[in-house]
Amino acid sequence: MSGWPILSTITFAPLVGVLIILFTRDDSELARRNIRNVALLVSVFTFLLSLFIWIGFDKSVAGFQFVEEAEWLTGGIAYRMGVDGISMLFVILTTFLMPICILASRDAITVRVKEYMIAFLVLETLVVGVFCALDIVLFYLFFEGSLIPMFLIIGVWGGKRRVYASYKFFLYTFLGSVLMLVAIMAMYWTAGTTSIPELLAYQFPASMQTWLWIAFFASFAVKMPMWPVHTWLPDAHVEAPTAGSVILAGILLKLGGYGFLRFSLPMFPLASADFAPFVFVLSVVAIIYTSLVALMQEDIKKLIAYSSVAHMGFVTMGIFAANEQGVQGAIFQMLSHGLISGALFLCVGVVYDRMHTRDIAAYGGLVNRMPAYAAMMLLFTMGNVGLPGTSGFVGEFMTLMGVFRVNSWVAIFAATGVILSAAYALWLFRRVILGALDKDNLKSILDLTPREKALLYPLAVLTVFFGVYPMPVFNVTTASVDQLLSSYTAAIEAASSVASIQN
Amino acid sequence: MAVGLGHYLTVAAILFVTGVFGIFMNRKNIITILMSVELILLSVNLNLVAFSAFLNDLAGQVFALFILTVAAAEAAIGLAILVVFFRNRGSIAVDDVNTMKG
Amino acid sequence: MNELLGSYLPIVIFVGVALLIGIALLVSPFLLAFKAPDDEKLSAYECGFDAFDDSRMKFDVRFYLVSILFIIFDLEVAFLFPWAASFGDLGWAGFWSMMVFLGVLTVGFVYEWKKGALEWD
Amino acid sequence: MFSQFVAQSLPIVGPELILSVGAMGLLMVGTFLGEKSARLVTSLTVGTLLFALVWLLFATPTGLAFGGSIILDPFARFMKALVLIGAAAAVLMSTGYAERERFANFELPVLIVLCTTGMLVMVSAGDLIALYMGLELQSLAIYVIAAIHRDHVKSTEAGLKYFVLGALSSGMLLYGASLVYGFTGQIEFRAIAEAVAQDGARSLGLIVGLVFVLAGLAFKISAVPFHMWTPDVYEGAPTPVTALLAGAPKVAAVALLTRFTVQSFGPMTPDWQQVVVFLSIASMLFGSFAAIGQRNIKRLMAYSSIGHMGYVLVGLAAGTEAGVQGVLIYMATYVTMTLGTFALILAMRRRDGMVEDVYELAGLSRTNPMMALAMTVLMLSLAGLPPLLGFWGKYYVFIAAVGAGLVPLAVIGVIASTIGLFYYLRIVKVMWFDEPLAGFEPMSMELKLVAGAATIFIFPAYIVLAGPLFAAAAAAAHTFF
Amino acid sequence: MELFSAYIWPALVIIGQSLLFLVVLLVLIAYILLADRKIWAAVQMRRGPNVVGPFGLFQSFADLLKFVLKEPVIPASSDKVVFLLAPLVAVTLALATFAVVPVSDGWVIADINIGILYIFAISSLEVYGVIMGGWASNSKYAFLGALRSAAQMVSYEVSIGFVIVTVLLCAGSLNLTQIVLSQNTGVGTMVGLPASFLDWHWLSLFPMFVIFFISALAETNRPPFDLPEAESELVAGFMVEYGSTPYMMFMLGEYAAITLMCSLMTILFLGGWLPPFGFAPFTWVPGVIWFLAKVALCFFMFAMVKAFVPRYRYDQLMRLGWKVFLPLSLAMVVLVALVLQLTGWGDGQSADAARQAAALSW
Repeated sequence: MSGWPILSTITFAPLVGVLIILFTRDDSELARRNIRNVALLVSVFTFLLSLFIWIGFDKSVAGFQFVEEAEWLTGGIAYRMGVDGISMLFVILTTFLMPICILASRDAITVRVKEYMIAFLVLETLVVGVFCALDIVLFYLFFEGSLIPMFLIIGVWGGKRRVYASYKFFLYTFLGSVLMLVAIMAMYWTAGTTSIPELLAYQFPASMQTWLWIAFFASFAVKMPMWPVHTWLPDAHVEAPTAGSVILAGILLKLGGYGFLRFSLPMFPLASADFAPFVFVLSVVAIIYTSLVALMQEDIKKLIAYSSVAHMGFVTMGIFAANEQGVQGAIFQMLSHGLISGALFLCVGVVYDRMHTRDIAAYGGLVNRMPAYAAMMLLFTMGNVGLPGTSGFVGEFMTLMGVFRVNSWVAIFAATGVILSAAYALWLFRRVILGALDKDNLKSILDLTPREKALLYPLAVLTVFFGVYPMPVFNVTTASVDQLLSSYTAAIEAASSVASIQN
Repeated sequence: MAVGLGHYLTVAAILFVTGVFGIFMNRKNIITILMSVELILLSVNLNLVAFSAFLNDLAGQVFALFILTVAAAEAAIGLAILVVFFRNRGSIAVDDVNTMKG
Repeated sequence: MNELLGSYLPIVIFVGVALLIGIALLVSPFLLAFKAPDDEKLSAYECGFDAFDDSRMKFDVRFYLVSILFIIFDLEVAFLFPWAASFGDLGWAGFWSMMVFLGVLTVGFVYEWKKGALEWD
Repeated sequence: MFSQFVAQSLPIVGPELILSVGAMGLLMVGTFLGEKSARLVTSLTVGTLLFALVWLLFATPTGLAFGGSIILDPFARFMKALVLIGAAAAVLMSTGYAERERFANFELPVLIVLCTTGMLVMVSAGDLIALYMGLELQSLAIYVIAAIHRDHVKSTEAGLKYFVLGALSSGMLLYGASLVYGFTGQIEFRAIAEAVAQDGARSLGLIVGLVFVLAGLAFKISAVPFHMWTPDVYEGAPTPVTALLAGAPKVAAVALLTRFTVQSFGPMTPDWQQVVVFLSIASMLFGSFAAIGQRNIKRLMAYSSIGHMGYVLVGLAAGTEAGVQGVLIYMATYVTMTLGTFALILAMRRRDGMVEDVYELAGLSRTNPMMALAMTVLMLSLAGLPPLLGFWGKYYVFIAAVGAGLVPLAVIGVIASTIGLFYYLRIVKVMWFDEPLAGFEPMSMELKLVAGAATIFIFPAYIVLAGPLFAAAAAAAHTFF
Repeated sequence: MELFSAYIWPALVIIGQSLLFLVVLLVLIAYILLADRKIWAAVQMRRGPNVVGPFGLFQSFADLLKFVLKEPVIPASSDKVVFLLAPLVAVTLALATFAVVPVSDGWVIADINIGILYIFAISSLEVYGVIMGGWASNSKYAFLGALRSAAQMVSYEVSIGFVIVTVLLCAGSLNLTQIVLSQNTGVGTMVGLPASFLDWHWLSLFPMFVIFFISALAETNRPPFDLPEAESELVAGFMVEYGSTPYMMFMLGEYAAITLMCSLMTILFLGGWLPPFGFAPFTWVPGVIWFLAKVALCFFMFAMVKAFVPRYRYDQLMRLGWKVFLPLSLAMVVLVALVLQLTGWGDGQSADAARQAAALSW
């Protein structure tokens, strides 16, 4: 494994598909089918490749593995790639969700298939790149680059207010992250490097950490999204095509959480400790407020979007709890949310493809005509609520535990969010699936097609599997998280001992 | 009263300011603007020659010669463009140089 | 500095005297001449008709062209003067420098000629 | 002795000689072959410019010529290469345009060569006289070029406006130069630097002179508040001319500004830094806000270029080696993007003529996907979005500013670029989200060449090529330090 | 007392000199005018002015008196200040050029070292008098006449400039006295003859002499190039609205310019005050006599041309200036420089030039 640059291969494998598609004509139905098949094959191939990382991954090593390095640009910017326990699973989550997205778009997207597939494959490259990048500038490159294909996906194939939504999405996230760029530059001048491993080892002065933390926070908080800068998310979700929503909720939101774990916590430990209460407040507000807002929604997608914001509140809370349970739980919560919310958006896509509406009021009693669909919907709703036995439970429970050790009040308020989420999720389920099938146009609705089953069943299996047996995840993450936390505590203690000496 | 460097510079500055005002305050005729430009260049030459004399250094005068040449070429080109503009627009009033806005 | 100004002083005085003579000539008829004012005398000469419009009318663009060409060539001459005066000291480098300069101007001249800028038809 | 002096100097000005002799030769070819020779002269012009480029890169020694009036150092070589590329591409793009718009004349390429000669002198200027001569050779040619469409009221008006304001700026620059000369007693940049390094020399007069020179140069790069001419000239001038205006002259002026500030006023960095910072902030913000309402794409590009010059000045304001490096890299990226964009703007023609409204691009991704893709890449790169080439220009200027302690400037810069993003995105939006209009006429070969090369360089070719390019920029920036 | 000896007395001397010079000059011009009319008449087998004084010798003074007593008319539509300023400018500038003309060795008001440049500059300004007069009159004929006149004057000024450059190349100085003295040696002495009229530049630069002569005719609006005031087309050109002494001043200016051109020809090509043969008895005659004789000779040629040659058309005039004289004189500059460089004449003058350079670097 040592000689083969597997991370680069995985990152850029989708671009091969892009090249093939770029030179294919899409003027006939047959050609379009070819394009879809090429995209699917390439993404499946990428997923299979990525499994090799998991196989080859050494769980006992805390640092980066599969490291690749090549000189690139002046100013010390190099092409550095590598994964550790934190990022590795996100890579696999990405490559796993991507074929699902492409498959989900098979019938939903009929115009400009070529561009659509190109956009998705490019997006995959960029997102995998974000998780693999070991140079902070390279990271930024991929991080911001992922906006472009998403902008087009929402804007070209989205709903009625797609232009508004795509602009909002783009400008919000871009504005959030430009300050991060300035912070990166300041870090370069202070530490003299852009390499992430070296930056992780570098101790930034306390006063500087505050500013850097704020700059990075601005970027990741928008991306997460945290309250009150979450407003772009519901719009983007509602207007995006199904697969776009899946990717957005499943992967792009995780970029923010990943950023907190990769940069904010280990690089600016003092500032993180200082700002932790602030983050807790925002997280709790997000959990409670957005759950309440979700209760009010008339649009299925919007409801799920708000629930995503709430769930991300758990993640930020867990991360800044900065203890074993909190961080592990946050990572797990992100992965599980990637599966569950992705699956929920797919479920919405299923009925939307049939009825072309997302109004909750337009549905009801679907269980009568669509038993398989109702079962899936039930499973994922339960996962979303965090019912024990689903992966959602593990994440939420662990983050709450972690936070409880730091601040019990926060945990208590956050726990009310769990109850609220149960309320809106179950209410949604009741209104859409249960009850009598009394709407005329629903009477002829068909149950899941084999393709849709192929999409949802793997997700369901994984949801349950990780809910019952989360150890494969924790095995991978433990070493890296431990190292992260130990250096974090060391930094805090060092700072406080300096402070006590001065006193 | 001896005429010193300061006097030359003051005269040059006055000429310069007059030229600049001639360009900005003038609302009538573009020819006036061309003349103002020449006035500015003149003030520069005055500066250069005065400095050159007081520094006992020839470079300033050489510079002034170059400026004279270029000023002539500039006037020629300016007039040429003005003539072409006049043929298209039928006017050389400053207020008529306004087909593009925004 | 003063020597230099000194050699120009006579010129100033000379021009002053010439100016005085001119003014004397200009003023004398206003003082001496017999006058018989008449409105018709004050009208512009126009072959017996009243003037139709402003006399400062549009005129041929070639006059502009001539003036522009003149500016260019007159400057060329201005550069030739010092060169010619110090020709003996410059050697071949000085000679060729000016030849290049003249060559450039000749190119421009040929262009003008060929473009018909020198035609009065 | 004098001959020897000349003999040593001539190789250093090789590219300038090639261009000036070439210009005269081409003029004669055109004159004797008549109006029909336009196409031939254009091709030969491109050849001449490229020959000069090759000569510059491989056969021109570094050093001082004519007693320090002309300097060829790595910095000059880098900038000159950009100038030549910009000019050659602009001439190439004018080929088909001139024929279709029926104003084919051989003077345009010849004037462009003359103008380019002026730019090369500007880049290499080592004293105030060379600075002025280069600047004027460039400007005088470009005034005429802007008005080259003689029967077109907009073109002549553009030329006139450019001329009037340009002459004013030359005057201000000269006035400043005369003060700099007077208060340092030197006209050569290196000698000025030595004089300035002594504290006694920093009189008020010197600072006034410096500010005037900066103002004059700011005009040439169209930095706010000396930008008034830019939108009108961009709009009024024929499009290939605008393509020229937007590229090479800016490079030359930026090079001159950099050399003047960093080389001759390096010891006085804090004095001019404030001015440059002000120009920079004003340009960035104005460029971003004013472009939002524009419908005419050439006007839009004018505001865009104003904004870009603001970013370049961010690098200059740093006044450090990293800053100069940023300036160089920014100019390289800027020229590439501008040329590519104008190649596409030139391709915006329907059967009944050229169109310039942004909304004429509606639905381009349906009617001409490749053109839309190229335009998207270019617009996003102009906006400075990673991972496109345009991002790196901004990255290097901002990092220089941060390194020099100008963090607020960098912050304003990134915020301005976010605002700017809005109008670039609008073009992308129009092309991708809106309903298609009638398609454009097929692109001609030369436009495809320029647009394609620029786009491919912006992404993805730069990934490989940028390493050596940026290293060259770093080496060039090292010249002054 | 010191003030008097150091400032006032020299000033008075200069004023006296200037007055003397100008009065002599004006009288000279009066007789040149007369000579012009007489020669023209003689060619046409007429007698010319012959009433006032013996052989009409006082005719010009009578004319002066007449002009002074005429009623001055300023057209109602004219720009009055400029209208009156124009003749003043014309006459003052025309006279002012003479400040540097050496009529004999040392007989010069101001022996400045850039004399020829001064003359070239001031005579360039003369076109302003014409333009101002034509513009201020606010009459079509005057306006067109002024334009034509200006275009013509500037066209030929270029050729004159080149001609002067060739002379400067040979003389190596801008000082008019030096230019004259440089004609002590030349073609004649090179082949071994004693100093004579063969040394003067007219021989070595004969083509330039011809060009200068013809250009001088055009420059001064003399026939056959008198189109600007062509009586049959433009009545009297830019002077149509003028009467009384303003009109006379234009005429005076014109004749002063003619005299200047003759003087220049004398200085540049005919050896100035140098005698035609550098030995007795010619050297006994004062230089100023030779100078005046040469000027008279030149003017005689002017007058004869006026009498003989039919008027040019305007396009012919411009073509002659731009397409014949300009390239010809330009080529001659190159040729002369090349010959000088090859024969080493340039080196021979380097001492001279070095002195000049020293004088310049004040």
